[in-house]
Amino acid sequence: MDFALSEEQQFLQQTVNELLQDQCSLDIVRQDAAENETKNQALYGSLTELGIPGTLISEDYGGVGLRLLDAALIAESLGGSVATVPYIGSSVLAPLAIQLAGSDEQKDSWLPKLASGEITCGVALGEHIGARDNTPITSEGSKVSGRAMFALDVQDADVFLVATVDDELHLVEANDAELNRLFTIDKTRSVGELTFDHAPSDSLESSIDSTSTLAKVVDAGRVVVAADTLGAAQSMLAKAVDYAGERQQFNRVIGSFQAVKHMCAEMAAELEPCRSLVWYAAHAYDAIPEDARITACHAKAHLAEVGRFVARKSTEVHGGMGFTDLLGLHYWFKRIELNRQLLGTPEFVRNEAAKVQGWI
Amino acid sequence: MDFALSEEQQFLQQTVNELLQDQCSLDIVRQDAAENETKNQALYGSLTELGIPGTLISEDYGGVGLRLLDAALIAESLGGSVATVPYIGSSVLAPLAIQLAGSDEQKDSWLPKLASGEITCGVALGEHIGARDNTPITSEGSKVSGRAMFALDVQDADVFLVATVDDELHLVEANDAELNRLFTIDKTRSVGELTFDHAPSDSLESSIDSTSTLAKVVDAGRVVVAADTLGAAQSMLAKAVDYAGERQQFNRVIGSFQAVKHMCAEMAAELEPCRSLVWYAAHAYDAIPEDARITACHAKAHLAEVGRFVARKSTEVHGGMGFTDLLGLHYWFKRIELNRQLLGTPEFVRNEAAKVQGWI
Amino acid sequence: MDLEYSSEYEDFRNELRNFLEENKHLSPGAIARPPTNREGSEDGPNPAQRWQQLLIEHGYAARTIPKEYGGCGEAPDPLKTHIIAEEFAKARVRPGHSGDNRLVPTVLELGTEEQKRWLVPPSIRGEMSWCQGYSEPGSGSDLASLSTRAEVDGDDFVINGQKIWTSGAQHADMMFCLVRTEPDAPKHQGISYLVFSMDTPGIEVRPLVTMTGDATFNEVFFTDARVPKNQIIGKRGEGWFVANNTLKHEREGLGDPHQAENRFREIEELMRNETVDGDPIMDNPTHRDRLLQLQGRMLAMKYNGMRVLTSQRKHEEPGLPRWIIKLQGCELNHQMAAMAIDALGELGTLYHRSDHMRAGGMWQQRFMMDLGLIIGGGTAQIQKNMIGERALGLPKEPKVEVKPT
Amino acid sequence: MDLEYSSEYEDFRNELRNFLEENKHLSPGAIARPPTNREGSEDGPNPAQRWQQLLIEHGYAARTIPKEYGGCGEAPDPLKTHIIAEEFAKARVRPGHSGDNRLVPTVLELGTEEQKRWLVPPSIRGEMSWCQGYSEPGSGSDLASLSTRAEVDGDDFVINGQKIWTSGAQHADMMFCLVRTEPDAPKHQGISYLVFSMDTPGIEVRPLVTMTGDATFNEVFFTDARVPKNQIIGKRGEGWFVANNTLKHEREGLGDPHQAENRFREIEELMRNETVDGDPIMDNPTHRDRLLQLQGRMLAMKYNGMRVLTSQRKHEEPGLPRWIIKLQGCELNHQMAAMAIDALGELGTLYHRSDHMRAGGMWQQRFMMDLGLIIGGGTAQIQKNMIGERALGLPKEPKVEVKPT
Repeated sequence: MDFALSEEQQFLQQTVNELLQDQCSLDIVRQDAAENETKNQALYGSLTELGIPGTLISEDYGGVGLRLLDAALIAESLGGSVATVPYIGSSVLAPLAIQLAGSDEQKDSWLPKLASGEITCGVALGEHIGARDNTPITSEGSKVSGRAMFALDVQDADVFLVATVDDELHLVEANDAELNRLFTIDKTRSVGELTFDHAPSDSLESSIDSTSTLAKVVDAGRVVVAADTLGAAQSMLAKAVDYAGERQQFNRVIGSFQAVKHMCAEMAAELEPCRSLVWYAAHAYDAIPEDARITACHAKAHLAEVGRFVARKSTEVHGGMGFTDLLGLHYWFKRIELNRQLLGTPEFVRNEAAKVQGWI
Repeated sequence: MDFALSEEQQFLQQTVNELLQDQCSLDIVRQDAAENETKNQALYGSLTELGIPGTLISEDYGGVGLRLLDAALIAESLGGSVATVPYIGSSVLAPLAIQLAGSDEQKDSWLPKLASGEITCGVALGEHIGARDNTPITSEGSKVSGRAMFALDVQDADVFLVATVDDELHLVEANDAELNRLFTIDKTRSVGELTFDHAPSDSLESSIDSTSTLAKVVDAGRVVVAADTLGAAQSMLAKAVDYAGERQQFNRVIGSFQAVKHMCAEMAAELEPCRSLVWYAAHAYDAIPEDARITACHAKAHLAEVGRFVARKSTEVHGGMGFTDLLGLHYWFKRIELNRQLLGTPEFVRNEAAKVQGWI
Repeated sequence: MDLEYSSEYEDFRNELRNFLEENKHLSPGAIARPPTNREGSEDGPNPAQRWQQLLIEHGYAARTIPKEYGGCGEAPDPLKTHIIAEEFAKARVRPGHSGDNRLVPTVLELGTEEQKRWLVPPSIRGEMSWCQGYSEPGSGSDLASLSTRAEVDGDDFVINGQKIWTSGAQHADMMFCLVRTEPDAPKHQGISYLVFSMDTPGIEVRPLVTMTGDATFNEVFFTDARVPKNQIIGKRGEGWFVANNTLKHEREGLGDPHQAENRFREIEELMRNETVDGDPIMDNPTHRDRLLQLQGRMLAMKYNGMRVLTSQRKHEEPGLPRWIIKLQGCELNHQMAAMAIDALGELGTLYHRSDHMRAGGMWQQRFMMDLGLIIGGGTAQIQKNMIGERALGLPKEPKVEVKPT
Repeated sequence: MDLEYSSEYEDFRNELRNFLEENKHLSPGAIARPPTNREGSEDGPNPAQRWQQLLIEHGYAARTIPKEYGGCGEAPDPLKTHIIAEEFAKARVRPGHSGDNRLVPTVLELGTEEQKRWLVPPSIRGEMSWCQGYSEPGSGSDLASLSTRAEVDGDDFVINGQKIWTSGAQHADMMFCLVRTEPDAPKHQGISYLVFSMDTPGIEVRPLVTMTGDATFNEVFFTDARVPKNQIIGKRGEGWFVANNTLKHEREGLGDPHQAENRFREIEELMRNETVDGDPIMDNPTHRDRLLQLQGRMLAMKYNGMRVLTSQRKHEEPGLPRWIIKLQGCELNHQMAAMAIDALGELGTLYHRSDHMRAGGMWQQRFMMDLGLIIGGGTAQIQKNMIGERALGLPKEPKVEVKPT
């Protein structure tokens, strides 16, 4: 019984953190945001050198062959630094989908390029999560049509993975789709609207049950989004504690006032158990099938709630400064807020957890 | 435009409060509670001298002919002193029902006796609110059968008002019903289980639309229960502020600590607008029909939530002392908790507000 | 309890409605901000100023300001004030203003006769607009610790230092400002209240971008800015007490219950119209129950506002019902924005004029702006201190007067 | 990350299961409280004591207490401790105890050899039971301000004063108690830690009824109660530091995540079985979403508990994950009780063995008891101070040493 990170995992996270500290400073984030740049080439290059895009891809295809917990730790670090690189779609959802449901030929043709960072993949699962302004994505032979909203990691993507109304998964070359970038409060990640008009597609067909493949991919996405929020919220807590220990008002550092101290304590008390929830959900994804789905839902929903709480309280601890652009605190605030809405809002995801447990 | 109590209303509330201060001390409540006494004869006698049981009964029948806002002010005072007397059922719901739906003969035979305090009336509306362990109350000719749960003001009641599954209202003499008192955490009010086995009944038939009569009675009940919670919560806030201003720890009165001060401030901030909500709902009942139902629902639901919040926070401000029987704080805590569940839980009542607004 | 208006007020309301019907084509658009001189040409009053003048003539703006200073000289009547606000809002017509609702009352109460004649008439005519120089980077909650200095040199104060959170500084003609004139006095007694032109040499305004991405606030830097000594309101060292007068007027504007009711209606509409998988959000019971909880709070605050209005009309101190408005009102607004975003889901995160964005990104903007308002004008924590101490009578924290090392 | 148990632990678990299967008929019933001497006859060990003895022999109780003091003398192994707790709970068999989990570790760490031999063996055999005399009416959160005095008279301390919140005082054989022995020393340095029999003349125990209606606590009054001077643990004036050792052990018991998971399952069952108008509560989407929110919190705390256990096994300081357990765990339990009551509606208020009461009134009792636990053993406010100061490193409040007037 060892509910803790391995030495390798600690080393992995430390390595990524050090890299981010160097190459993803607030100044860099700020500049990327000003330019609507969500794929910082230098940073993405360095992460690629570490093998990050291939984290979940089998060694047979040039990846590192790690598990979802490792991917979650990376997501936590990326969230902690509000990193302006593709990850959740291109390096988690797409590789998992192709490995779960792709033919050997499809694996051969896509995975090595994804692992090496040569290509990135945008991912559109809106059909499965709850459609808003979508037009149903349908397939006919090897063509897909329709409009998918809120595809992830779309900027400069070479290929798109898209779910159809029948829960099929298709790969469409970027040239065959029309991309309209959507701009959200979070300027550190890219989302977009994809329109397909009889676009030639490569269908992932080897899956026995496409519905459960899709569900499994979504589970992974939810855990990793939760991990991203965990990292971002942890950074906001750390910044609040630092600020409360430095800023003076009424001849005292404000952290000595109970009102401020208790806000920090409440953030920590809410957030700390979330780490264990994310770890467990990520571990369960690979190792404890009977808990995988329900803990993925809870990780996503609970981190969304706690994340919003921490984002707000940290801003309040910073007072007026937290509301300005000067400290850049809002980049974390907004990333947490986007994460909340991605891959299912808390109410939606909890409802799914109820279904999984047979409550409805 | 005058959203305030009239001088008469202020005088009424002051008179009732002074009476309660005298005749409903904590010692008296404690003794009544020990004896499961929920109709303190001396106190009830004094309230009767003031005309309280006839507040809502027309002067034609020996009552005072006031309106629901006046009844709510009285309920607020009774809640504030956790008074061990029948009120909501016997002096609000029953007189309103008889006046709304009774024949002249029925009014003649019941209202003067209710107004003078000669008799009290238990009220069972469970069929309308959400049945739990009930057995449906049915009527056949002038007989009713079935089991009604959580009838109010049952102790020593002379007659019971009961709703049937068809939303009819019937009066049944106490001798013709079987009463089983139920004991709740709140020892200051009586509730009970009533069983009828072809019990002779006097049906209130003059109402044009029995369903809307019943709904109107329930509206009044909800406003008055909300007012009771308002009074009880206001007392708990006042006690917390007093205690925080006296109790010393770490060489300071605890009210000078932000943690304690802010708990008091949060209670006040939550509770103060509730007073206006209760006033408005009570006034709307008589004067603004289009707002009556929705504000009754919101008064009931919102006071239930704020009441529980204040009950908890006041207990916390009192520390260990709040948890003991020594200060008797728990009488208020428990009264608020019973009120929360009476005449519809917050979730149920809010759902009704949604229906009223055509949202579902 | 009588929620009808007496005939005096009904008549007043009807007159106002008629006035609006006849004249609203003259209104320069429903902008809340007082018009400034800079909006017009130099050849005479601009449309906003002409509109303001018309409103003053009819008693719909600057109502209670004495005639000798350009106002209508009516007795204060909160109910009429309320009716004016209500009817202008209903008709979606730009309301009038009273110059600056912080500065003008302060000058009228504490200024010299000369100052009143200098400052009040152009302010209420919209020819002199104001910004407030209170907060500094080092003094937010502890405003009295401000360190911008004004030293006497001949007939002038010479100002050096920095202000922050100065909304409208880029447009304003004038600033009212707190400066430290007696550095050796206890902190509350060393402050003076000055008024001066924003064109004074040595003043630099830099926009302050917030998390919303807008620059509604500014930083203002002073380098040897010279202000004549007679531009002080009140006496030297009494600025803190003068300023408290201003703060009192400012706080009353926040947490307006009408705004909350309008927002609530907007969310209701949103939840009827927006769908997930084809079903209106309103059909989702979890979202619906959350909306209902907000409705309960909103109604309580609305009626609380009616209670405050009634007290004011009777010249009674409203007490707690007013003390809690800023804390509860700002929180309610923030919660409503959060609810709207959650109802919109991913669509609720769209911004920067993105396609598919709803209501111009208003909810996202409000969600952030409201958090700013929870913090600004006295943080929620300071509000709770005030409610605890001033309204409930709990003791202050023991003072720590040791200077930090 | 490996949630499997190694073969050593699987073997240990299997042995324990076999033991329980074979011997559980000897268990005197699943009562959590350590058995006391007074439960038995005077003719030898009572069934509870015999059961405890059997558990000690097999290494399932008093595991880490040295053999010379009657324990098993095993090395500490949090995983085995965890497995023991888990298996006894599953089998619904009364677990063993370690005497008193506050007093015994304290004596072992800080007592003299003579004290260890006197106190530890009978405590772990269940022949000497304990109550704790710390809190006083005037000193709750500020425990160190306690004023019960012990003055030296010959070979004795003479105790006068009052304790409160003394759970089990009516049954206990002994008390460990904080008294002020040096009234002129600074408050933390004037306290001593004494142990003495509850039969000592001059001790009066009065039951303290709480809001639940039960008297699980007591007040204890001392009037010239004489305790031999050698019944002090640690030195005179060092009692505060001795007591902190005890508090550390006490706190670990609160907010147990297994309890939360059991409660959650009970509510789930309740919501499937109870109906309103014939429909299961579980079908009500608002209640269901609330249950799901609690499930998310419960799971987070459960896994947090696994993380703490892992740290302990590795002899690492768990840090924040442990600091937050009392605050979050007690709150979660309270929220779950509140949810159960709301699901039951009016039925959830029944009490005092009323007809129609569900689960013996357990939820109502818990709802109140949990609020007591949020307050007791360090209020939520004190917990937040500790998390802020000790775990996050924020500074303490400036001390106010002025005596109140």
